[in-house]
Amino acid sequence: SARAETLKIAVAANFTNAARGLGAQFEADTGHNLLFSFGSTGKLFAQIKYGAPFDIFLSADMERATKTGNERLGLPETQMTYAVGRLALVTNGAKLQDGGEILIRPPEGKLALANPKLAPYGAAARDVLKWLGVFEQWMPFLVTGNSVAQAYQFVITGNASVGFVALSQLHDKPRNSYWLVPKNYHQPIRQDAILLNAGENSGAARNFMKFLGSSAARKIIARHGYDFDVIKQAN
Amino acid sequence: MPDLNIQLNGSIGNFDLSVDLQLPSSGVTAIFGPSGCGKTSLLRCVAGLEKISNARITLNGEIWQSSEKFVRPHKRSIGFVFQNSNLFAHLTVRENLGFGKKRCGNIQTGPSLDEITVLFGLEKLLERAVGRLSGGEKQRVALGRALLSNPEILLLDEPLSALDQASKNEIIPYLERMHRFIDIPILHVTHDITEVERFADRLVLMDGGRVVTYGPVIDMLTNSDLPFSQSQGAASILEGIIVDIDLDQGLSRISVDGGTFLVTGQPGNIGDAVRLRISAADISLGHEWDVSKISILNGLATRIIGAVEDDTQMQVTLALGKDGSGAKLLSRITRHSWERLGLAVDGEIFALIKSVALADPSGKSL
Amino acid sequence: MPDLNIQLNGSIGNFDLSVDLQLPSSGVTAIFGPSGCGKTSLLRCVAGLEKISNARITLNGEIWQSSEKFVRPHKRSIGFVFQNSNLFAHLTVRENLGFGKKRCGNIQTGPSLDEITVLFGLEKLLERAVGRLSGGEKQRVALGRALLSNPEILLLDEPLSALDQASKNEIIPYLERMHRFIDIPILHVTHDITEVERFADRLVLMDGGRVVTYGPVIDMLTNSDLPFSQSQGAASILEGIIVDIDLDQGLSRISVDGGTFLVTGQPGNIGDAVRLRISAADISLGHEWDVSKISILNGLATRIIGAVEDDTQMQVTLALGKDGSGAKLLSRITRHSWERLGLAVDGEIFALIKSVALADPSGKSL
Amino acid sequence: MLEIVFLTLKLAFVSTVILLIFGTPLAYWLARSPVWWREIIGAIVTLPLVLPATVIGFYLLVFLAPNSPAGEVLGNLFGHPLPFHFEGLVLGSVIYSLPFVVQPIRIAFEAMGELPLEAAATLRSSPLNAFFTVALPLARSGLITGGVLGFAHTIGEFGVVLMIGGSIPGETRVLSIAIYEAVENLEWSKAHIMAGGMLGFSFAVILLMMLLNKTMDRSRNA
Amino acid sequence: MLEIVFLTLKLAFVSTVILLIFGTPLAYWLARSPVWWREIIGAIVTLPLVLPATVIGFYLLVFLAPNSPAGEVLGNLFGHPLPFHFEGLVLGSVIYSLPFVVQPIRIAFEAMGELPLEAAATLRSSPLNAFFTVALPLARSGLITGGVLGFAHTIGEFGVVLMIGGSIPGETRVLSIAIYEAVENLEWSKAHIMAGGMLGFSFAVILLMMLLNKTMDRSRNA
Ligand SMILES: Nc1ncnc2c1ncn2[C@@H]1O[C@H](COP(=O)(O)OP(=O)(O)OP(=O)(O)O)[C@@H](O)[C@H]1O
Ligand SMILES: Nc1ncnc2c1ncn2[C@@H]1O[C@H](COP(=O)(O)OP(=O)(O)OP(=O)(O)O)[C@@H](O)[C@H]1O
Ligand SMILES: [Mg+2]
Ligand SMILES: [Mg+2]
Repeated sequence: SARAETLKIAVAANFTNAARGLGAQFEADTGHNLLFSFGSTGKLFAQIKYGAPFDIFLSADMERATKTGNERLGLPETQMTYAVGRLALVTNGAKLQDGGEILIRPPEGKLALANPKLAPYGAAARDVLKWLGVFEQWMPFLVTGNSVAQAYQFVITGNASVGFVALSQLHDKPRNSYWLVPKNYHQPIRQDAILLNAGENSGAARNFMKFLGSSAARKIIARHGYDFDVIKQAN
Repeated sequence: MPDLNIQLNGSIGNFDLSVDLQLPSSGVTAIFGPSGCGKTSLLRCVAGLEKISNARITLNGEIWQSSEKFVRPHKRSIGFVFQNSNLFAHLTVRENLGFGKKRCGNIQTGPSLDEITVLFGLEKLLERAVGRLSGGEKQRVALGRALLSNPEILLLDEPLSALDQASKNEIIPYLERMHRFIDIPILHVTHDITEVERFADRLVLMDGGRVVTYGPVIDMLTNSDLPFSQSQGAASILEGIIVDIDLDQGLSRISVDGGTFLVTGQPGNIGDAVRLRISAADISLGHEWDVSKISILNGLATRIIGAVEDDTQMQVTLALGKDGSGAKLLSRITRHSWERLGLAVDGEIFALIKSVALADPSGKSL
Repeated sequence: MPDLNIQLNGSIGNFDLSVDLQLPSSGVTAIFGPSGCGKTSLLRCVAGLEKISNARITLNGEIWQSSEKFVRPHKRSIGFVFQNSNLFAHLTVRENLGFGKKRCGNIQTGPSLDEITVLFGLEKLLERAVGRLSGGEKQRVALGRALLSNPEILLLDEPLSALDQASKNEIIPYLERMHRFIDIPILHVTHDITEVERFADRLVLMDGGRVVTYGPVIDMLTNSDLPFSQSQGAASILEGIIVDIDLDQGLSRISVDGGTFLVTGQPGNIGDAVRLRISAADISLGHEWDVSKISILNGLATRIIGAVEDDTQMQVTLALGKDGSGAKLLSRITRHSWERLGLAVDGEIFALIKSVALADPSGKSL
Repeated sequence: MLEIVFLTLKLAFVSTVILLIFGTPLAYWLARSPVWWREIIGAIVTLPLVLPATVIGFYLLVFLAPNSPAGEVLGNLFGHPLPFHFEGLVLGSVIYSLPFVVQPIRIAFEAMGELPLEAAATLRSSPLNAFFTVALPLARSGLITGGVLGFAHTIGEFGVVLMIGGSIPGETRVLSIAIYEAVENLEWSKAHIMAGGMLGFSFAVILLMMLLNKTMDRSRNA
Repeated sequence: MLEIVFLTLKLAFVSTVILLIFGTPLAYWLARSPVWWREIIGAIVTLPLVLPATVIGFYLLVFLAPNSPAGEVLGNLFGHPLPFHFEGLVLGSVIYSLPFVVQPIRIAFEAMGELPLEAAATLRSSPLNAFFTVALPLARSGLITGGVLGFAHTIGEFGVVLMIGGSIPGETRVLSIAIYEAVENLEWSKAHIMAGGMLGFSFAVILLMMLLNKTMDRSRNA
């Protein structure tokens, strides 16, 4: 298809930077034009349900993408995991001696995390605390943000002493300034994409879905702090 | 045919108003009565600003209010001067004056803005914000604004109360001329009986929301049943015609029913109808009158047709002419004099009145 | 020693005010002048509501304003009646009346709320919202509120302009009594010269922001340089003492400097000082006077001490007593009579005045 | 960037104008109507405030969805569904800012009282004419304050706008969303610049309006 | 749930009271001060509006952080840092709702004019006394409207509150955050219930205040 198309893509906020990287590459490759709308996954889902003109939905989790398919808002057969998020622990300056050791110690200051109900990173962070057996101990010290972004802001502004954030937020930070939480501490944070009804007949949209699974795209995605170890390939 | 009909029966808040007036569609009707008797309420009903349920108001056959109909205020051709001026705070004096003028259609019969400006001495105030006017200045602007709106009826709620005598003396004759030329009815609320005497044709006397009585000023003032004739300020009003003017002496001769008066000044031209106001306290009674011995220029033969004893004074009603067929006069003398002079009803007596006492305070008209 | 000092030199907006007054710390000072001449501005400066840069105001030695000092309005013991009432819209009549009373300390010398309520006829209005009062009712509440605040000086800006004569006749004598008992100075702006004549001790005549002249009312009214004596309403004020009362005839004899007057009514008790107002137009002149022939009870021997020709009238100044040493009287007669009677300055003549014309319109006091 | 600024200003101006056009008669009615349910309408106008902006946005989204009755009508009227279009943003902003515009104007109308309107009526000014020539000028302070509050709130609001607009570049992505996203995305220097510019510009506009109000003031001490 | 409702009401009441306590003198000053920079303050008060709520929240977070100068002072004052505590929510709500409270009150004070205060002064009422006994009652409409707007806006606001509060159950998790969460989390029936309850309650409160205002109204036609 030679004709340049404009695609509207709804993207989970945590994937903002990676999406921009992907978009630049895709636009350069194909000449199509991408319009990203960033937002929380819940908001994006509601918008899609009530008629938002998006062609593709890059969810921050698996459920909302599945739900999109189930409710016939998108094409279930196109659902794919485009990235797996990695959780990281940061502090507001204090050195992280030995990984999650700071979590075992008696709590000091606030622990920031994303709202477990709204953001998969929040749910994962809670898993970690439970896995370490310190959830009860930290309970009174938890502050939750809307999103991982807010959790990170709590820490950066010095209001929380430690916080769970997405690795993607730290991709330009030195490796020793955070603790990358081992994958087995929490359920995998699978981020699924799905082609929406509006994009069904768009060659560019199908192209982009294909591109999302390409190794070129994966390289970019990886560079922004995401993994690929459990990829459910769409057929 | 009475052309202004006002029938009101109802209440405003918990103030009961009960009015039934038939007035001619020209001339000045003074509305007089104690504070809180309903004068303002009456005007507001006529203007349509207050809507009493049971009311009928017609002007020149046009129904303004009836059981079926209520003409809204802006559809009534009224000029209203509020008791508190009620100028538009966001407009200058000029814009306030022009507000009604602009909206009264193309009719060019009314006074011009320039005329009103000069008459009311507003030349220097035209561009002023109305918040910076003195009390009297506000009142003058409000009156000017109403006059400029070319009304079919003027409703004036104490329009001159904040004005000095000199301003009043400028404005009253103008209103008088105006209502004679344009020939519209004027309802004029005032507390000043001299304004009534000088300026009104009819008088409505109100109390407690009702009309006590109403009629021609002349009859009302001399009617011994009404408080006016009983008061120390009682006066009679005579209507006469100028029959002679002595410019040199500055005296005019005015013929009334049953006699002739010499008054100072020149109240008009020969043949003009004028009004004489004679305070009862200004009329002395005497058995003889010699104009060479005393500065009293008027000594009229009268017959005593009534006398009411009021405490230690006598309120004497006189009729001009030896036969007592002429106009009526009120005189007020002490009982002491009444007795000493041996006066009695039906007796003849000279009514002695100074010419100067007959001059109009404005010095312009009578 | 003059106890109220008002020196003002400056401007309000672009209105220039230039006043220099020394007044005693008691008695009524009437402020008189055309609309917009600065009467309200003067009162506002005294109250401290307007702050003119170059001013000095002292009351009883206390400095209210000087180049170094400015006492804020609420620290000045004033009672101010605004020209527009200016009641508190959020309070009832009772609360308005009580507002000042509450704040004037524990001094119980002033009138009580009940007293004021009765005097001003406010009994039925006490619980009313002030937005629902008539114009005159508002003015009465405002005056009552000021009187209740127990002031050291009363500043009254046309406090009676919206009131009928009957209400005025109730209120003025009260103010008169009050200022005599409490002995505070009153500055009273009015356009009504009869109010001045009845009620004021001193008169300040203003025009264009300046004091034209000021002085005792009696002198001012008869001063032939001032407009009062020239006007048709000119009058003289005489001060006298009641020397005899004839209850039966209802006449009182009042002795003034150079003569005695018979007046109707009982203005007070024997020995009381009273004031007589005699309108110039009410004084006739005659070469003879026979009380048995005419109802004029007062014929006083006088000497003509001045005469001003005013158009076709003569403004004659008389002095009581054959030698012309007594109190002064103004008479206004036609030039015609002046000539016919062959009058001239320094001649002797009877001044003829009806007793009834000498009665006070209020019927209460002179 | 320029596009975003332009869109933002367009939204703010259009919304403010619409708010004033609809809010002023509503305020006038609220200030003067004698009907008993007047205060109920007054309370309803204020009510959108108590819901979080995104929630309002969500309900608007539901209400205006293409397959809803209202959505169908409005969609036909405008030729496209309102959500995710500029017109939808305007609608959302107007509903959410309405109380801030209506209430100050209402107070100004109430403070004015009946008297000026009575004077106008006696001078042959119809109620409509008096509304424009007397009531509006006398309520100027309220109108300007209402306009300023509506303008500022529309500029700053992002919850409703984000929900109903979807942050589509060039169509519904306004400055407040851009700043929000920049902050969320940790692009703080970008956020500072945008916030600073917005503050500076708005400050100038607001100050200008308020000074304008004062210089037009004739009625002090009236 | 009850805890959340209670916290929300506490926040709304406390904020409204504080807004009225600080906003009223500020409005009085803005309405009457003769200084030239008065309008600048007026504009600054309005300015927080033009920033998205979360952005305001973010800047407040920076400003109040325990290691910032202001944060240190306030932290010592209250015994703990303000963010993530109830007091922080109050501060954020107050700053963000201030213009809605100040402006209606200011208009009411301006409409009142100088005359009633002059009358009060001639009756020995000091400026402070006149403020309480004359100015406040006469500006009642403005105060109630300001209070209602402040109350409603505090209840509905969640951007600032979420940012500075951290949604801690029992401490800073208010109803608006809960509704927002429910909507985002697709728990729509839960959202409907909460939103409905909030609307109903607020409607009652607002209507009550407005009816109260009218029944206290003596000054119509004054
Ligand atoms: N704030 C102001 N700025 C400019 N001029 C003013 C201001 N206030 C009053 N004036 C003017 O000052 C003059 C004096 O006003 P003032 O109110 O003192 O008059 P007044 O003697 O009380 O008149 P009236 O008898 O009509 O009440 C008037 O011409 C008025 O227009
Ligand atoms: N809205 C209202 N509700 C109840 N009573 C009212 C209302 N308006 C006026 N009144 C009362 O009605 C009576 C008549 O008022 P109105 O203003 O007509 O008197 P007025 O004759 O003009 O008196 P004034 O000479 O003092 O102006 C007064 O006693 C007043 O208190
Ligand atoms: Mg009246
Ligand atoms: Mg004045």
